[in-house]
Amino acid sequence: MATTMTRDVLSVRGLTKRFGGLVAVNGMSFDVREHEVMGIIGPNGSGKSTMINMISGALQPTAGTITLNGQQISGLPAYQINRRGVSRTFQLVRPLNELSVMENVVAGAAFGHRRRWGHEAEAFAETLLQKVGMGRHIHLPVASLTYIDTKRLELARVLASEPEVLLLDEWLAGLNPTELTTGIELIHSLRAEGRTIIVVEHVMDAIRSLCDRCVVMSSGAMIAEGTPAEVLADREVIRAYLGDEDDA
Amino acid sequence: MSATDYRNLAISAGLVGLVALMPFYASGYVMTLAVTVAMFTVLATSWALFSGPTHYISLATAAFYGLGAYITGLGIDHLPYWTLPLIAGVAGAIVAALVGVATLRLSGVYFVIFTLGLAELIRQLVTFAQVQAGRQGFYVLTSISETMIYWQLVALAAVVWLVGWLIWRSRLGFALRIIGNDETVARHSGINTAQAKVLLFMVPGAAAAIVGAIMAPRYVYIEPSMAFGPILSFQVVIMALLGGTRRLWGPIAGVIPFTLLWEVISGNMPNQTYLLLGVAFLLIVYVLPGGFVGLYEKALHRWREGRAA
Amino acid sequence: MKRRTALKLTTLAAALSVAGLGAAQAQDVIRIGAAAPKTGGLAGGAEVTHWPAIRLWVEQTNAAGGLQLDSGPATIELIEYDDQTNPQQTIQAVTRLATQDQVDLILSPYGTGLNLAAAPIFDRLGYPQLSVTNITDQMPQLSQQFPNMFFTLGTTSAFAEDTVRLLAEMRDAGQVGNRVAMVNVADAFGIELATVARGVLAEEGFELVYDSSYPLGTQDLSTVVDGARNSNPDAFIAWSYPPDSFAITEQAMIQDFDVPFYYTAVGTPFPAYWGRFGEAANNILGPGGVNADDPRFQEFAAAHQELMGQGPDYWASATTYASMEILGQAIEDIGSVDRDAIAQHLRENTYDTVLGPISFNENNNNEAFWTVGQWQDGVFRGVASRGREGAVEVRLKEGWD
Amino acid sequence: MFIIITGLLLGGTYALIAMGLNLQYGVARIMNLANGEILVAGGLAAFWVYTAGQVSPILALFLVAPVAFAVNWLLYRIMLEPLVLRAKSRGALEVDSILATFGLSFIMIGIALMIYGGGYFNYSYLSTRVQIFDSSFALNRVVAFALAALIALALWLWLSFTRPGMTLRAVAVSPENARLVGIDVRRVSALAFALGGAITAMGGALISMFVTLDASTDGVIFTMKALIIVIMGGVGDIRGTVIAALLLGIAETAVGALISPGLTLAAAYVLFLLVLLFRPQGLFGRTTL
Repeated sequence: MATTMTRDVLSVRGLTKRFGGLVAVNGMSFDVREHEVMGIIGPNGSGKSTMINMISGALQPTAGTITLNGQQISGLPAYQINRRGVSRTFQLVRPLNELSVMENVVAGAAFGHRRRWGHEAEAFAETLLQKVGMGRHIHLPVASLTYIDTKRLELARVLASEPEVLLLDEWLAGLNPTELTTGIELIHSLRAEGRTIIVVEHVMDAIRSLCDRCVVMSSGAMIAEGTPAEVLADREVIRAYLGDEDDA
Repeated sequence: MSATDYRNLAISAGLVGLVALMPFYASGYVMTLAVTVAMFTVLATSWALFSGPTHYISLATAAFYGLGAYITGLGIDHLPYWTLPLIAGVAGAIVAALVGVATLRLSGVYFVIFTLGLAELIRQLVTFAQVQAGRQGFYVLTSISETMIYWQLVALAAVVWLVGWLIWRSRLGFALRIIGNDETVARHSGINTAQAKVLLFMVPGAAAAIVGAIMAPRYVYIEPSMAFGPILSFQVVIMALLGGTRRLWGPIAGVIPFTLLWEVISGNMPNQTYLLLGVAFLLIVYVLPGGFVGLYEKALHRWREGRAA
Repeated sequence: MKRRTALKLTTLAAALSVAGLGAAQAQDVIRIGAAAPKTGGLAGGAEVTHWPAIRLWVEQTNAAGGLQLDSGPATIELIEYDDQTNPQQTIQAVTRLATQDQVDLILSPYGTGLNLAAAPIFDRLGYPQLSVTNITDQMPQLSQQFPNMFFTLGTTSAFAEDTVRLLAEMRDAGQVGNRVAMVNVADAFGIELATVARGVLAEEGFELVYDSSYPLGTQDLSTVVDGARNSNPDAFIAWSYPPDSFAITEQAMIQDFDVPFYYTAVGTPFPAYWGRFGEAANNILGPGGVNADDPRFQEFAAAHQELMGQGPDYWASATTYASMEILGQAIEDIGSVDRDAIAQHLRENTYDTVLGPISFNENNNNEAFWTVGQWQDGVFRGVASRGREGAVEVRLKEGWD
Repeated sequence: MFIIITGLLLGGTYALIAMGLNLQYGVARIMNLANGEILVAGGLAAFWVYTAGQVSPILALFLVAPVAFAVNWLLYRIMLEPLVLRAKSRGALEVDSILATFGLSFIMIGIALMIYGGGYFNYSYLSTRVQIFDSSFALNRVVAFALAALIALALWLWLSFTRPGMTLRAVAVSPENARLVGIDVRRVSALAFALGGAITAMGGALISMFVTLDASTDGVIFTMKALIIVIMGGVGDIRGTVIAALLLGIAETAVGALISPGLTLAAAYVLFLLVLLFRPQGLFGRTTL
């Protein structure tokens, strides 16, 4: 990929989060380029979720900065970060159960980065629902949706604000093999549209096929950065995932 | 606005008009009840506008109501009467905003607790101020009749419905429904949740204060334990929930039966009013979680399914 | 929806009023309504002073065959409502008595605040309000605003003045010093009395070394008593209500708050006060008092004890009972329950009551009443009055033990 | 000095009440707004056994505690557990439990009014003078404080050093994890709720020795105070509760003595608001997620 012409959309510098005495994220720095899919991977408890929570504004960093298109967004409340163009999904999917499928997507469009309301929002929501493969479910109650459909719904909601950066927090987790294929295809199609995406994932197949670059975290710090192939071959990464046995 | 919207508006306006004609054919006792019904209609409907979508249970009604009553009590000798409900409305909205800013950022329990004591807090402050001033209570002696109070309340109810209808259609109303579903999602969808909640909390605050100001001439004598009686807050909650908060007409469906039941009970078994209130609360939690609106929606759903099949 | 509601309301009202009308038309029963506290802050006081005196009179009158009207004898039916010590409930109950129960007469509520709150509604509904437990200085204005409101228990000024004057006499006799501590309950009653007393104290040259108020229903009065005690007063005056009169006195005992002039207000003349504190209550001052040696009072007290199972308080019980006697005499004199005629009758006549003769002046006010009493060896005797006979010599309080 | 000691004596009893609520909210996750009525019921029971049988209110504790335990256990099992089971989220449970316990509190008031009527209740027990430093206090306050301290200490020891106590704390920290390590969360929640109710009722019996109670209005005031203390001290934090209760006792007494007894609740509120605004996790609490 020609990376010389693309600019950095999101930059993280020296980002640190402490909970009391525990350091969850320790001095992380990396950049996300436009039209790039970047993966954040690492073993359980390595600080990936905390990272996502800080970028989306759910948590305030203890130290360090996050900038979006050169403007600082760290320290802003979550709704401000969303309005500036960072949208996220949730590790445990959070559909709005009392709203209709359509309203769930309009919820994403009405207040976020690019605002739409009324008929315009509904028409746009319908397009997005078609895109994620839920065209037939527009009028169903949310409670009756299958698990992958709630995931699709959440994706449509997040897309509805036309974010500059999309945060997918283990979006593929919990899907069965068939659903997984569909899911990966869906993210592929988003990538093909040229969106900038940060994915936190455990599914290695997905990382290999989706990500342009990866950041590997262990115990809150970055231990590797590079293409999926590079980082997955990294000794330290393997040790982080598998433990220190091979040294013994 | 669609044709259905115009039709609904016209029907509602007609109904309000019909209700407003009531003083011409109803007896004195019925009018006394009608004033109570109108009063609770405003209070419960405006309460449900905020608490319905957000699920924040506000027990501050008595505080705002008392505030309004006191504004009339203080101002009646100095200002023309018609300015007082307006002043009360503004004052209620301001106090609501202050309370909202302080407590609405936090979880629902804190809000309930704070509003639960707010009326008592204001009552203590007013009592303290009156002790300093060396007098207790105000007479509100006016020529305003029960019929005029009734018309004011009906007009106010119409305004509250209209405001509620407009909010329901607006992005603010939609934002509150999202907040009520999942506040985290709301925040990450670009909604300034604190601002939205505070803005909408000002509606019941203003409405309750206006009701207090309108009702003051009926009570004639305004003093703290009357103006800030906490039972009012509970009555409003129970009526709104009994009717159901998911529709604009829900609260009034709770207000009417409850007011009549309350009247019968407090007339015949005056010591059992607490028991009635308690049983009503439990009934709603265990039997009617969606209120009458919930029943209606279920019936509607079944009817539609039956027709489809 | 809404029209159906209106219909429902009308049917309900009709159903409710049929019962009421039926009873009112049969003139062999006089329906008297009463709304006063059975719960809430003043319930304790009302259960001692207000309700028993009223029930006693109704019971005695009915036992004697009722009241004699032009149409023949009529028994009394008493309809009681609890106003929960809440003025809003008082107003609602009075309205309900008039519009729904359609009673012939409504008795005045209990306590100054509730009486004032109810005045306009009595006036609007056209019922005379013969108030008892209502102490105010606004009688001229009130009787002008509400021409059919009457007052029997006395004025705020009289109570405050007589209490302070009594203190001044004792000071001038060299019995007590010049420092006064005063507290009051923060409602219409306490605030008004404290305000007047403050002025009279200043006028008489007393030094007010402690002056504080507390809300109705305060549960813990230890800080109030401590504050009063720490100001080193020679005299202590509390414009208090029954539960606080008890609580203050208990704290005063515990803290050994020893002053030669010790006054607590409502509740002090209750028999239960002596019952609770016994000898320690000796020489404590309070409002009201009676001529305990008057055989008519003794007869009343005995009947009260016998029929109600408790003794009357030595202040407003007899006055409440007297107000019932007044109403009964007015009705019999007129020969029917004509409310306007009764109000007129009250203005023009003198009534023979358990307290002696009672009549109302141009402000609808009874000018003869007891103002200060004192517990003397188990009997609460009047030591100061306006126009009543039988006052005894006041004594100094000497410690708590 | 008088203010501080009176405040401490009052705060000691508050601590007991708030501990009861904290067990119910912190462990069983029920925001019990009928807590104050449980307290008043405990007080009325003590009043009743004292006036009817001249039984000391301290002995009455041995009656009040097991009865309150049983009643609260039943309440939890019959009324509240169905709500816990049907709740979709913690928020939904909160709303349901608030409404249900409000209903419960009104029903309890109704019952108390039927049994006792609406008057005030107080009785004279151990109201003799005790000299502490240069001020005198009622013996009943000192005794109530000592007993409250004793009960609080016993509770703390039980929670800290016994197996069932630790189980309770485990559920307080995380019901999900507690379930994973094989704790029967429903049983423990019922236990905590019942224990909380028993402690509150004991607090009521103690407080009735020196405070005048009435059936209809006092419960909600005590509920408010207990809630304020729990939130100030931090949910699930016994030590914080005790300190917050003593603080509140002193603050109320100081405002009552120095400004006006009419502003004690206002003082409690100001404290509460300050905590809400600046330390919503409680004075000593850590942020938990």
